[in-house]
Amino acid sequence: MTDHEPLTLAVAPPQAEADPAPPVAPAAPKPRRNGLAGFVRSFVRIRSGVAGLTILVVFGLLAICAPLFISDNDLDVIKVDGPSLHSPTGGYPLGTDQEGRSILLLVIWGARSSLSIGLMATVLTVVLGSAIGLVAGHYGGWIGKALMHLTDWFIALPSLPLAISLSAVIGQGTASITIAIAVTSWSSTARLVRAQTLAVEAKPFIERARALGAGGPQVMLRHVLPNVTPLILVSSTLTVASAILSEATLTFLGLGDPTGISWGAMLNSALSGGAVTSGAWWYLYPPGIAILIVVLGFTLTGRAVETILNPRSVKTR
Amino acid sequence: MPETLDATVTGAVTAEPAAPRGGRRPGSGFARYLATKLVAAAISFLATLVIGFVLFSLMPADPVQSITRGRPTSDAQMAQLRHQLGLDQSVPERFLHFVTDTLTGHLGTSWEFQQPVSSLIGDRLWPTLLLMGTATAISVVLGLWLGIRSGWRHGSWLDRIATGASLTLWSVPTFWLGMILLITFSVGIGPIPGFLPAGGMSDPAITGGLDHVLDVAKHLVLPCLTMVLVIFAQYVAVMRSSIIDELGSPYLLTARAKGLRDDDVRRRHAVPNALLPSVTMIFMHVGTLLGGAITVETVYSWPGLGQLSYQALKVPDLPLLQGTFIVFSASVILMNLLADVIYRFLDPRVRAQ
Amino acid sequence: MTATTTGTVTGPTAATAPALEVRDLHITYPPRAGRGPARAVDGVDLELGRGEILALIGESGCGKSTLARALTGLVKPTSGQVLCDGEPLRYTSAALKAHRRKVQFVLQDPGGALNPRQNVFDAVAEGPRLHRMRDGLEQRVHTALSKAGLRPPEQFLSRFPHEMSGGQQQRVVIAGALALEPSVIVADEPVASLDASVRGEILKLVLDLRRDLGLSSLVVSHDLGLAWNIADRVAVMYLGRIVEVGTVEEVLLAPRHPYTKALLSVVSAEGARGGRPQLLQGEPPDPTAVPEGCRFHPRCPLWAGLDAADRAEAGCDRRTLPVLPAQAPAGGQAACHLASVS
Amino acid sequence: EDGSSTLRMPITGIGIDSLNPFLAYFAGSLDVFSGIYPALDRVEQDGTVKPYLADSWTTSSDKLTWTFKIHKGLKWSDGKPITAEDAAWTFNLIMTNSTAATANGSLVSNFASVTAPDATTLVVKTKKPQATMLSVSIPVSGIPIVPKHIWESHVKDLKNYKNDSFPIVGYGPWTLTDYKPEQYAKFDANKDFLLGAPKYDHMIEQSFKNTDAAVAALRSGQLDYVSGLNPTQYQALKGQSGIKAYEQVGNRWNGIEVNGGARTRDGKKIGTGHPALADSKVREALALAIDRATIVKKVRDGLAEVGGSYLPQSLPQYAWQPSASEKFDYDPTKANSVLDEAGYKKGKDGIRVDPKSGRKLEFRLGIHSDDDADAKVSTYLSGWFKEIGVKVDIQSMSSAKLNADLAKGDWDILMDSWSTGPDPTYLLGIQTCSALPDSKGEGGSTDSFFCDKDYDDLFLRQQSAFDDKERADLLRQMQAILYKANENIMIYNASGLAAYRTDKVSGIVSGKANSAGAYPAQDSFHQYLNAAPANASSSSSGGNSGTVIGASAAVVVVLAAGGVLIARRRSSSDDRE
Amino acid sequence: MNPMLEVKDLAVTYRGGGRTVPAVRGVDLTLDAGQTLGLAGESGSGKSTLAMSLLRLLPAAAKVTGQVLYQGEDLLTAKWSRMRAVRWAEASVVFQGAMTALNPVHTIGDQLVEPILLHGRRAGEDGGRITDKQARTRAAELLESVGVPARRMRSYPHEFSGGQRQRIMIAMALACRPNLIIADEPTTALDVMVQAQILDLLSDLVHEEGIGVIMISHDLSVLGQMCDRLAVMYAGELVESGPSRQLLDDPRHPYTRALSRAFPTIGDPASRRAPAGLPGDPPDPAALGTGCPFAARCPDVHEICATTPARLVQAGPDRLSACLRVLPGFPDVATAPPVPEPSAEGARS
Ligand SMILES: Nc1ncnc2c1ncn2[C@@H]1O[C@H](COP(=O)(O)OP(=O)(O)OP(=O)(O)O)[C@@H](O)[C@H]1O
Ligand SMILES: Nc1ncnc2c1ncn2[C@@H]1O[C@H](COP(=O)(O)OP(=O)(O)OP(=O)(O)O)[C@@H](O)[C@H]1O
Ligand SMILES: [Mg+2]
Ligand SMILES: [Mg+2]
Repeated sequence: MTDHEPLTLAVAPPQAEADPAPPVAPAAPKPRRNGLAGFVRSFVRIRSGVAGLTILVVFGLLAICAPLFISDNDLDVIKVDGPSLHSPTGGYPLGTDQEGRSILLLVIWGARSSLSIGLMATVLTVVLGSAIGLVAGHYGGWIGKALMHLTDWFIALPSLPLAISLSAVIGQGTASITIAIAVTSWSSTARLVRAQTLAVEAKPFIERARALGAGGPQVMLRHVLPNVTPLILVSSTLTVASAILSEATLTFLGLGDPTGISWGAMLNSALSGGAVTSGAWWYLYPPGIAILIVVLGFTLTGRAVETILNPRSVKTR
Repeated sequence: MPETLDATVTGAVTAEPAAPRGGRRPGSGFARYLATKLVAAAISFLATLVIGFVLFSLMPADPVQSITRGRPTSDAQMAQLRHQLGLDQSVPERFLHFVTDTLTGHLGTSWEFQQPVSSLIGDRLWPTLLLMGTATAISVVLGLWLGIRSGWRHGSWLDRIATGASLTLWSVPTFWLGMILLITFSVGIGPIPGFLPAGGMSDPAITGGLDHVLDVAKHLVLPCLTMVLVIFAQYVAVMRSSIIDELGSPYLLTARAKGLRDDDVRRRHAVPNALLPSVTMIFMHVGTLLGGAITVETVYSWPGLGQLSYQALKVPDLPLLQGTFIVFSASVILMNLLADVIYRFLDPRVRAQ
Repeated sequence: MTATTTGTVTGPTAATAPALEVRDLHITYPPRAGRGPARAVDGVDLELGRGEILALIGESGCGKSTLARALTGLVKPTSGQVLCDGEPLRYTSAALKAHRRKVQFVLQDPGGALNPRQNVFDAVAEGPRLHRMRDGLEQRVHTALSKAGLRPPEQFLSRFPHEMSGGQQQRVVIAGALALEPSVIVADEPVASLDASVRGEILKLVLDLRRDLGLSSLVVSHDLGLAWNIADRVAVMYLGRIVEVGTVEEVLLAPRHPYTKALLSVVSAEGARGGRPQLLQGEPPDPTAVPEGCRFHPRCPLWAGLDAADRAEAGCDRRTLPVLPAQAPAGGQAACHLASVS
Repeated sequence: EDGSSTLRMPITGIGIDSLNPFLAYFAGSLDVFSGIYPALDRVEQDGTVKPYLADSWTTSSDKLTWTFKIHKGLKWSDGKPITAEDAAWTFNLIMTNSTAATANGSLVSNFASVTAPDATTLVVKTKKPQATMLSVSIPVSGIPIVPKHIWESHVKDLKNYKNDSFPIVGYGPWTLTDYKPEQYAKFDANKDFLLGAPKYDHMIEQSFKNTDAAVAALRSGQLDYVSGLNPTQYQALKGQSGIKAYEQVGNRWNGIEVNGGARTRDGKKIGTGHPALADSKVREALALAIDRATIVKKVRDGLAEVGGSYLPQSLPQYAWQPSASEKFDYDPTKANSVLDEAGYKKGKDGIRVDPKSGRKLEFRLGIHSDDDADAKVSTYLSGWFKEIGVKVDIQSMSSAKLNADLAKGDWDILMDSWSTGPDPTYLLGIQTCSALPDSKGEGGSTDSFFCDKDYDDLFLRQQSAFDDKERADLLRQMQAILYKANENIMIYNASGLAAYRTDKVSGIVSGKANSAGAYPAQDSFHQYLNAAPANASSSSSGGNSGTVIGASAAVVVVLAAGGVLIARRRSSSDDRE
Repeated sequence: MNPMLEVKDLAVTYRGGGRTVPAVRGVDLTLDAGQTLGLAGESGSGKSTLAMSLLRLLPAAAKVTGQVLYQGEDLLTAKWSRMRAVRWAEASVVFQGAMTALNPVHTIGDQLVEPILLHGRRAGEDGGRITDKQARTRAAELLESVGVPARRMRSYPHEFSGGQRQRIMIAMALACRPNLIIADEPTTALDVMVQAQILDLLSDLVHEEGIGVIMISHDLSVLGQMCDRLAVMYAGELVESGPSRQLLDDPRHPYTRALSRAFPTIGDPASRRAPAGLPGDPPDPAALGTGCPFAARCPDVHEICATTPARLVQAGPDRLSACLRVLPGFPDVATAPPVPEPSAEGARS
């Protein structure tokens, strides 16, 4: 969460409004090598990106297909009959939890909620952040100013405490965690989009569009948005990464759905159940490593996409 | 007047690079700049007070129930407690008290601890500052150093290792890393015994000067390590990309053409420029760290603010929560302010507003 | 209407009102960053006749672009009027939109003027789409592209800006303007960012458009050679004012204003082959601090050469010059107290 | 400090909220007070009352006047004598000052007056006979007696008084010499203690925010004793040499509460409880559907007793067990048939429908978000209830929200757990009708809106039952009523789990283990008093290894600096760009 | 007598992003001390690449072959330490964009002093290391000499106008009294009048001090004002060179002709209402065929141009041109006499 601010894309100095230099690397002529095909070709050349995407595809498939090979009988505590907190064996490649459920199956099932919360939170964040950033950047005047101040102010709110308080207010559970994550993280997306919008709006082609007779909404939708979209895309992959981490953190702190199966919840019950003391490493490592890998997957993918879309900034982070 | 015109004019303003004119010293207009920033910070702070209050008022809480649970308590006692906590006041009344109290430095009385929130926060502030300060200092130094090195030679093995390591560490949930480190170094794995303390800030049995300092240092190792591992990645990333941004700058070519050695080009020319955005980023980030210590402090029983606020949440102890929330927000706002000021101080290009 | 057009002009010149006209135009930008308000355009009367090519020449920062933007309705004048076909321009969305169909703007940097995410077809079709001219859109785009010299058009339709050279990009921008079938084109430094070898081709296009479509053009530039290349009339601008205006031959071959003279001496091959150019000292002037009297006097070589008595008599540092009228008499006109002295 | 012995343990529970005994609520604070402030008497594990400050006591024939004889010659830690006046002053303060009553007001609510006619005599007059007088001032759960001469001057700002000038003037086995919030509390032994000197010279309670860290510290020798273990930790420590992990009979019940009809004291219905739960048949079916043994096995790893009576087995003198015929054992078939007979038909989706209200048997099940056991147990419950055609929607909430909902009656089923000290009056009291909220729906301390005339009669009678056997009998009858009502369905009584280092400490555990191997519930006052160093070899190694760490850190820094320098050198000799 | 700078068969290839760009393809040049050489050509023709390769300032992605002989010493194979000693002390650079070529966070005084201190031995007259104070004094002198008041030593680059910055850049280039200045489009992006001022200043200074200059521009008229000799580049090769006057008045290569016509002579009726341009687009350096690279745009292209490589040949006294038409036997190129060694192009005028 807070110590996991999303890895920022562009190093934007603080006062974007009165900056001597344009805050974000302008979307300089991009080598859009023949659209999608070219994009794919560039992407496969970046090894870390391919690795990241592979991770995502594997986890995505596992999450989607999980119901095909995991049944209620494997997860419902009153139906399973495995040994309690047993170290890995043939039947249970990653051992079992206190209730005798297979950790492997739990990790796979946990991917469903961890990924879906991460994605949902990201969608919310990105939609909210982009809309506000776009409007704040496009309209000068008091609307823009007000939105900008709102954004800056939200950035100044301590996100983890705020998220904790929010989910306590809204009530516990996945929905509230999702909302809490979105509410605390839209502001950085908004700031990014706003800066980029300003950069794009300063371009001559915007003036040309106006000279051709375009109004505000047309400029925004036809010119600004398409030019800001790649950045939004990149930033959203990184947002997913931090949203997944946030989800784990909040759930770990006991704000999630304690009866649900997610990686954060698994770690929560592993830790509160004394897995550390009893040396039940098979309970502790898999969910943590799963988080690590998926977050890494999103980050690597995001970086690769960014490298392609904005080759000037080989910001490999 | 149609908005298109308006927008065009302002658009042109932003588009136009600063027309250099006259020898404006960076100091001039500073007072005004500072004043506007201070006002903005103050407004943010007030807004934070409001949001904090509203948010926490919305929280479903009958603290009396929670506090007295499990203890023989009569109705009268509960009513007394409610009165004592100010729960019998109306919301506007409470808000008024809250704002005036906050502005006069009183943060109210904790429901749970029956003590002034400010003194509770004061008690916990230093441990948090110690932890955060040490961790930030180490991560900044390490992160900047690595970031500069790997950005300057991006694609080199050092860069790949640094980037890979920092990305991986960034992807690790802090609390999990904390537990893993705790198991490894405190509980011990296999035949190797743990040798670092499992929690707390000092061993109360050890007293006296140097021993105590060393003992605190020893307790600091694990939480600090955890924080450093997770946060230094961001500094590496920021610094690295700033350096890379600067790499193509013509002034570096000038420096090279002057016959400067590579090291000097980096040190004297690239780094000062690349530091500008990084420093402000780091300041802003440090502000958020205070509130982010919750997990580490929880895992390592570090007697700091993060833990205090987490504990307050469980009751929930609204005055205390509000208090910590205010402190966290204030730290971010303060750091942002500092970042603004320092940025202006560092970058001669920043114009008077 | 006195804009004399020479024999090569084939376009219609019979209409009574000029295609585009500004009257006593003032544009002041709001103050910013510790500086006062910028009087970018400070009293300009100018007209662009039908089928005329007018070159607006001046140093950086003298207000050329601002004037050009005002003509297309992109900037609202602080005072004064912009007239199109004799009608004052009103600043309502609808009126502006209608105006922009008639008066099209071509920007300096063709690379930047094209949205990197739009292909040629979309870039050219944008104008017609905005003006809801959907019928025969494709045909319209094809025609515009061929008129702009991108032939055959099909070959270019699906290209993106980065896949074209600067010259081609500028042609696409021009095609985008032509697609609206305007009667006037205002081009702000249309060749400044192009390679020397490509310049001529674009300038030719401007001449061709006048010949074939009767388009009037206002071409903004800092290059007097460009005026010689294509323009009928030339207006020299200094610090928000027109300081000299007349036909190209009048102004360039017999300049009256010391500023025009200095400009002529430093640009183009003249300076390269001739002797020492007449250098003006100091930086380009600052519209936030317009000098008293004649705004050129602090840099004026004539003024500098005068002794105190002559100065007192000439009064360049005191006496304000009147705004040059839009209708310049034959032989051109210069705003200079000392014009007769030279 | 050399040669002195120190007993080290974690601070109990979630910590110390305040050192002011009039205000503090947390178990950690009560623990501290029991060590540093005296009480009138004390209760041993077996429930027997023994003298402490008071050597003896007598009751008047109308049972309204109690006379305590205070031990002569005792001195506060600052040398001032301890007299009956100190006790009288303390009680009077609580009775008259509402701030002072914050923590313990209810214990003296029946007191009419307290006086100290002379230095060794304390006279307490009650409004009504009070059988529980001897648990009013006992260590840990009773009222600590404070030195009047110290506290007199703090009455005015009692609310803000932190009581933090060390060493704190008091009397007990220990003297509090230092305290850092959230860090530690340090004690010195009182070698002249009335009940025998502690065997240790010092005691340190240290704050640990999670038991895993505390367990790690126990293992590495930083702590001598840890309590509040969870079953996994217990099992892990059990096999370890040098450590003794033990089980003690739990004084806490875990179960569910069922909203059988929330109402005010004057009978007005409040809240949003499901109407079907007012039907005792439904509640009976729920009770029958819970497989308590499985939960004990799976959730508590067998370290609990199957729940039954309302009072836990740690109070054997009062505990009650249902007879075989009364017992609601796990029997899903029976549960189903109970519901079938009562007319609750299963719908297409397998969920039963309440014939009266037409609503499905879908209940909210509120659980404590911070309680790991709640989450686990609730998933089992949800599974079993489904088998009898009852659906539950598990809602995880903060304790605060849960309690707030509870008070308003906005709930169907809640998971809950209660513990009790040696005197169960309060725990039983929350089930009386007078604990219901007032007519405005406010106040009240009810737990499940249980209200029963017979129960209330019994409750009144036991309050003035001075005969232990008679009182125990009354209490058992009350528990039987509660059991049948099924509004508080007990699931298990978790054993208390703790461990100590046998190589460092002995005497922590007293009493005999029962047949299941569980010791009687331990009480911290006696535990810390009885604890003794196991042998003389215990020494602190902290300072030593601190230096080692410091030294190695220095080495690392030097090495790193060297490495940087070398890298420098190399890069400068290589002058490529 | 050895020329001060002799470039032999210099080729630069950029690699990266999966393609290789031959930016400079076999260029020979000579420059005598005190001479000014203008290098013209359109954007992307390799002018900057050529200039930067002389001091090995190109990024690592650029592969440089050939020889750069500075006073007989091959700089391309010299040790880096030697290279650094040559830089600025012997040859300094005025960059394309002075706006960004100055470090924004250091005062211009510091930036001026830096090379003076670095190459102190040369700058200090008495042969000893020069002191900080001496360096500052020299920097102040330099500033004054380019018309920037010395009191502004402590100002930052952004506080100057574009013209002033370019002047400062020139002062900096003169700091160590170099023998050679490479000026890469020193006046592009400046206003006409300022441009004239700068060129004036620069030519005064180099003539005073007898410094050799390589000046790059895409504007032939600018070069004509400044330079003794001109060389024109097209697609990474030299296509014509010769004394500037002759080259401007009588171009021997159709590309040069097109370039010089792009800047009309005011008053010349031939160019009135007749802008001259060159149809077609600049070639892609990564996709060049065997023939003359200009063939595709050449107004008098001949069929053999597409297949026969065009090399620089003598095209009059002291002049070289890479147009096949200047060959005596054209169009029978195959039978033409062997092409004279381009290095025979004596730079003596
Ligand atoms: N949006 C604006 N706000 C404030 N001042 C402006 C704005 N746009 C231009 N100016 C100022 O107005 C003056 C005239 O600007 P304009 O762009 O019209 O000049 P120009 O002659 O086109 O110059 P150039 O040749 O550099 O394009 C300049 O000094 C400029 O700094
Ligand atoms: N770092 C680089 N990597 C790859 N290709 C490059 C690089 N720098 C330049 N090029 C290519 O090399 C060719 C020559 O570039 P160069 O900068 O030398 O041209 P130029 O003549 O200076 O042009 P301009 O007038 O625009 O400055 C161009 O095609 C350019 O795209
Ligand atoms: Mg302009
Ligand atoms: Mg170049």
